[in-house]
Amino acid sequence: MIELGKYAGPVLAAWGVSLALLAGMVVQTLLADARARRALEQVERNRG
Amino acid sequence: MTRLSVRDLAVARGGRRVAEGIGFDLDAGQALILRGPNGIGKTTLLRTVAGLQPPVQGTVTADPDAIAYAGHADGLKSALTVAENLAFWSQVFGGPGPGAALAALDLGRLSDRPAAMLSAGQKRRLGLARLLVTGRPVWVLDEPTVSLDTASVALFAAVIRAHLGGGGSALMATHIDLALPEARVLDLGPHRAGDGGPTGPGRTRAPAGFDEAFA
Amino acid sequence: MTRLSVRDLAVARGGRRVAEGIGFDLDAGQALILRGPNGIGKTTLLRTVAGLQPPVQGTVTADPDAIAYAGHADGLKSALTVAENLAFWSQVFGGPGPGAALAALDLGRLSDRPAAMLSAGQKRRLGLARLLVTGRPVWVLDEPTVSLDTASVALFAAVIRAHLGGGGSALMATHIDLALPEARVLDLGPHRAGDGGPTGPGRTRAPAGFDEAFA
Amino acid sequence: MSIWEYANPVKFMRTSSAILPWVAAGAALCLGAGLVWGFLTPQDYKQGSTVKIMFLHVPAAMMAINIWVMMLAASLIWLIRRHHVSALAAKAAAPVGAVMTVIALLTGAIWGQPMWGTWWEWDPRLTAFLILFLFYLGYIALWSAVDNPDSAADLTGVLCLVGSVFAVLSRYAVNFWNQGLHQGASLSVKAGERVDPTYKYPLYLCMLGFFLLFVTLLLIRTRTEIRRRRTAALLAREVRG
Amino acid sequence: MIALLMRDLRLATRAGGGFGLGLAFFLIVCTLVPFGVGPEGGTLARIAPGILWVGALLACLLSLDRIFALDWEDGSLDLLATAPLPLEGAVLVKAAAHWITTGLPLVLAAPVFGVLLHLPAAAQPWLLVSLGVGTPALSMLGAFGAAITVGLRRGGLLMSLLVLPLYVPTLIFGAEAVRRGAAGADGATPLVFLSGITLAVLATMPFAAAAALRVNLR
Amino acid sequence: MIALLMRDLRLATRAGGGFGLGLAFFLIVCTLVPFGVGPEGGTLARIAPGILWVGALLACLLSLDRIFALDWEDGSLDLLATAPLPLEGAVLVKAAAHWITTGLPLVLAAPVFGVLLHLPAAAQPWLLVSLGVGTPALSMLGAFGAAITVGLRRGGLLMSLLVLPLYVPTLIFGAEAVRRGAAGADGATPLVFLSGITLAVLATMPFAAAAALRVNLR
Ligand code: HEM
Ligand SMILES: Nc1ncnc2c1ncn2[C@@H]1O[C@H](COP(=O)(O)OP(=O)(O)OP(=O)(O)O)[C@@H](O)[C@H]1O
Ligand SMILES: Nc1ncnc2c1ncn2[C@@H]1O[C@H](COP(=O)(O)OP(=O)(O)OP(=O)(O)O)[C@@H](O)[C@H]1O
Ligand SMILES: [Mg+2]
Ligand SMILES: [Mg+2]
Repeated sequence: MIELGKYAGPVLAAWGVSLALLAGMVVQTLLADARARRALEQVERNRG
Repeated sequence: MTRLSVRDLAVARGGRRVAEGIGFDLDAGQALILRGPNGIGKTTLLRTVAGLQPPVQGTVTADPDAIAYAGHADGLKSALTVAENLAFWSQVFGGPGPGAALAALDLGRLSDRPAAMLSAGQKRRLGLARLLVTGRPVWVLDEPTVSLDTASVALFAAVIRAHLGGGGSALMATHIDLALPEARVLDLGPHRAGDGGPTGPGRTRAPAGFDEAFA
Repeated sequence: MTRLSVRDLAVARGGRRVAEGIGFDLDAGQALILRGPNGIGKTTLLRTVAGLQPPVQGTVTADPDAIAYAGHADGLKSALTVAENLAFWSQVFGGPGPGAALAALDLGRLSDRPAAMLSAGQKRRLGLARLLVTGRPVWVLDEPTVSLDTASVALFAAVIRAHLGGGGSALMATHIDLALPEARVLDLGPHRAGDGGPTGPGRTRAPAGFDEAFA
Repeated sequence: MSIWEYANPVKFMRTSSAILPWVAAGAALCLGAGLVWGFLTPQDYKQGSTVKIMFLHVPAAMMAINIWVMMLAASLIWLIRRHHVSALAAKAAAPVGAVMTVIALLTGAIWGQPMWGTWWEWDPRLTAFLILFLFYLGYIALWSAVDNPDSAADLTGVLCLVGSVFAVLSRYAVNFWNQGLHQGASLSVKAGERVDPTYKYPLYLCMLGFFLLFVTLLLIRTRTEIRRRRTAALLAREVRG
Repeated sequence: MIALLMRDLRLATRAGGGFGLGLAFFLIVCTLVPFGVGPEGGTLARIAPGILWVGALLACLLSLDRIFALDWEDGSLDLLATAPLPLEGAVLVKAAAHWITTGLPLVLAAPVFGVLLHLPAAAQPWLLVSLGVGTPALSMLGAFGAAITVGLRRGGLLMSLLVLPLYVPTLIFGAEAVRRGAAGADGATPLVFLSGITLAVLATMPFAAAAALRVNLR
Repeated sequence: MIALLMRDLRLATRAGGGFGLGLAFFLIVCTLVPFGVGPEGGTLARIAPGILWVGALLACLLSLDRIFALDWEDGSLDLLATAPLPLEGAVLVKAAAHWITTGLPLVLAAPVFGVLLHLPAAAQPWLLVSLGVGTPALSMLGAFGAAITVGLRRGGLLMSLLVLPLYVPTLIFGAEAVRRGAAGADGATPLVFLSGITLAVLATMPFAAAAALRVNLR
């Protein structure tokens, strides 16, 4: 494991929070996109 | 002389075109009544003619300073009296004073009462009196007789007739009979917007907005 | 059986009595239409009957849990869809679900649209549909047909007729003809409140409030 | 072919779906490599391991500002040329920018604790950043509050324009305010010039990674918005029958 | 009752419903105060308990007019008054919906703003608990004020005038608890008073508010 | 234009028009803050310039929704838009009416509240002048926010969120001038900046606000 010294707490917290936010944003984007795609397909199918 | 001329007009509400292929002319001394089922787009058309929203397609030719619009709401300040309300609009439009308008709509007795203390029909009469103080020739009215009793409807018809007689014009949307036999009637029913529907083929359609560009 | 019974009623608006000496009975299966010029006090009377304001004089005998009131405003939430609006009121009143009401007022196609995106007449239809989901027998309606086109007025008349047929009753104020020949009509014209005026002499008058006691 | 052609939704959907995989792959590559490299850098003699926070903090702060600039450009294009995709792109970018702002604020706060002994200091730079965050919030809230999509685009466009002017104005006002009383805290650490090459290259890679990530998200989110508009349009048409 | 609560929550979270705006206002107050007062951490830390409570209170206040005014304008209130639901119950439910959409988020977010204003760490739990105990009283008192002013067009400012004096005891005990916490002392006594106020308000105010509503509907 | 100004002033001073309520709100903020912060004169004097400016700003903010929302609801705005009056002019006039009924009373009353908060006497003239120069900008920026949110039901809180960031520069320079005055220094520099902002805002914002109104009327 890489040495973080006495500042391990802040560093890990900062990285944890940031990566979580980035990942959350990516996941939200993908989910919303999938939902929008499904809704559109459904409507188009209904329209025939 | 043509006061208001509408050609091949299409109007949209909420990014969706609701009525299309509308055309008519209105000359001095003429009145035109719009009819059609709920939701066909009468309100939308009147707002477009009054210049409050842009047309999707087609043209509205009119001097914007000739049009007085009266919509569903009357634009009354409930804290001001009847006379003060009229005086304000007369100053803004630079039209005649409120005296004649009060008399024409039988509001003389109420002139010192705050607008908050009027009944639904009295408010409506005051809203119509406002048209007289604008001094403008083309009236664009959305369901002007809502809440009016029979006597007031007759009063209103007389006001319209006097306005037409004085060289004015009027464009109105209404569901009830106005006892104005001289007015032409335009039924919007056949103008409902559809996918190249009843307006006939070959018409080029500008999209009402992004939604239509896509749909 | 008498659902609603009004005796020697006087009603006041803004501390001034506007109509007096009103009396009528309404039984199951009956409808009564109030008529009268603007400002006579129809709205005031209906609010009194619905229990929203106290009478100045006289009595209103009715089960308050039997009355469904529909005023000038429709009580719609523009952010909710048509179906959600109805479902809410049906839950509050513990009445039937929205399905039948939507069908009766031809709102089925609009059921998933937010109320903000309805035209004036469509909103009104939704407001009337609310009456059906209350499941209450006595309807008190203030100008129910405002903004409705002819087809919708007929729809409304059919709804009323079905309601009466099912043992309901209706009290309505309106200026236009409803095509309900079976309904009785009460003209409020002669009941205008005056200082011992047309209601006849010898009647003891409780003042409508402080103002009148002084005036 | 003019650049405005891309504002045509159909064309946009086609083009974006073609380039999306490449951009996404690039983003994953740069970001992954940059972050790992950054995490493995040695400790700084003065800041210790906290220097590793820089690889998230600085790119996020830069992107937060750049995304606002991009939204301003997109809003102008919409207001002047009325290209719908442009307005939707501005709408799609705003939440990403807001998240970037939050990352910069949070990492900065966590960094500040060991460096300055406080989570938050009303330093001009930090303060201006907080104001930027408020602008993001207002912009997003306005988009979601207006029903008519075209009106929403117009109003948010005007807001973005006015907001940009005031964001810059606030930046200078804030500078003035904090110098007025006492010397602006011990912020000399922020001299970007003296970043050691050991940190410089992974930092550049992270910046590139953040940028590509933003482009990827922007494309996907714009596509989402376009699909939503199309769905709404079709539904409305269906209802009308 | 459940239907009403669900509807109010749904309306609040729908577009334009204003959910989260109270929070944003709170954030804004906490940002503006340093601009006005100056950036030194020491001064800020001293006034932080007071500013945080005043900010939460104002944020609560500004969203009050949503409680009844919207229902009044579109006629729903007339209809609710004639519904088979006691008006007192409706008032309580609407106050609860207001608290869930405004008070609760404020409570949860307060520690973050505490950091912004350099609130000492020791005071943070006191801030959380005192806001958690006090904000329901703010919502209920606000519902009373909203009920009194519902008929007035744009009665917002008048309502502020009526409601703010009612808020004073809550504010004093709430801020005092946090201040004692910040000083490392024990804030339990003011907290007990605060809970007492909240309970009394929740028990009595629905009746007062319903009475005011009935008068305004007349 | 004169007719519009006179009408707005008359409406504001009529019953229910809200004249003086901004002032009352200002008073309340200045009263609540000592409750929250604690009564020591030293602390109060230090934060007085900031609190006074923040209070004035919030009082201004809360009356903003009156600028256009009432006219929108009753249809007057439709009619004004079709009247022979440029919409930019109408916006300017309405902002002026708002300033006369809200900003001006605040400016005139501020010294009294300054005494309440132990503001040093040396700072009083600075307070008066800085508020006098700064509040017109607050009204005009507020009119812009009100124009953007006019179509939204109860857009009040959203408007706060949009408007407050725009208020930051005005607040900073205004409070700074008073603070320098309180410290016995010369507040002229921030005052110059403040006037610059006010002039620029008055010159440009009517156009932005009128554009937003037109969009909302559509
Ligand atoms: C909440 C606290 C903080 C915020 C909001 C913040 C915000 C920012 C911003 C806006 C930038 C400018 C990015 C750019 O323009 O390129 C930046 C850069 C930077 N920050 Fe922070 N910061 C915070 C705390 C810190 C702390 C505590 C440190 C280190 C002790 C730090 C170190 C840096 C460095 C080294 C840069 C790059 C400097 C440059 O390239 O100009 N920041 N930060
Ligand atoms: N808020 C009020 N304060 C005082 N008087 C009022 C108020 N509202 C209405 N009035 C007056 O009370 C009388 C009765 O009003 P009401 O609304 O009941 O009439 P209405 O019969 O419903 O008339 P309409 O057919 O025009 O709706 C009217 O003369 C009106 O001027
Ligand atoms: N805000 C809105 N957003 C989207 N669509 C709307 C909106 N308002 C109305 N509509 C729809 O636009 C269409 C036209 O509405 P409009 O108000 O012009 O009808 P109208 O002819 O005036 O009807 P009415 O006789 O009921 O007043 C209707 O189908 C309506 O559902
Ligand atoms: Mg209509
Ligand atoms: Mg009536």
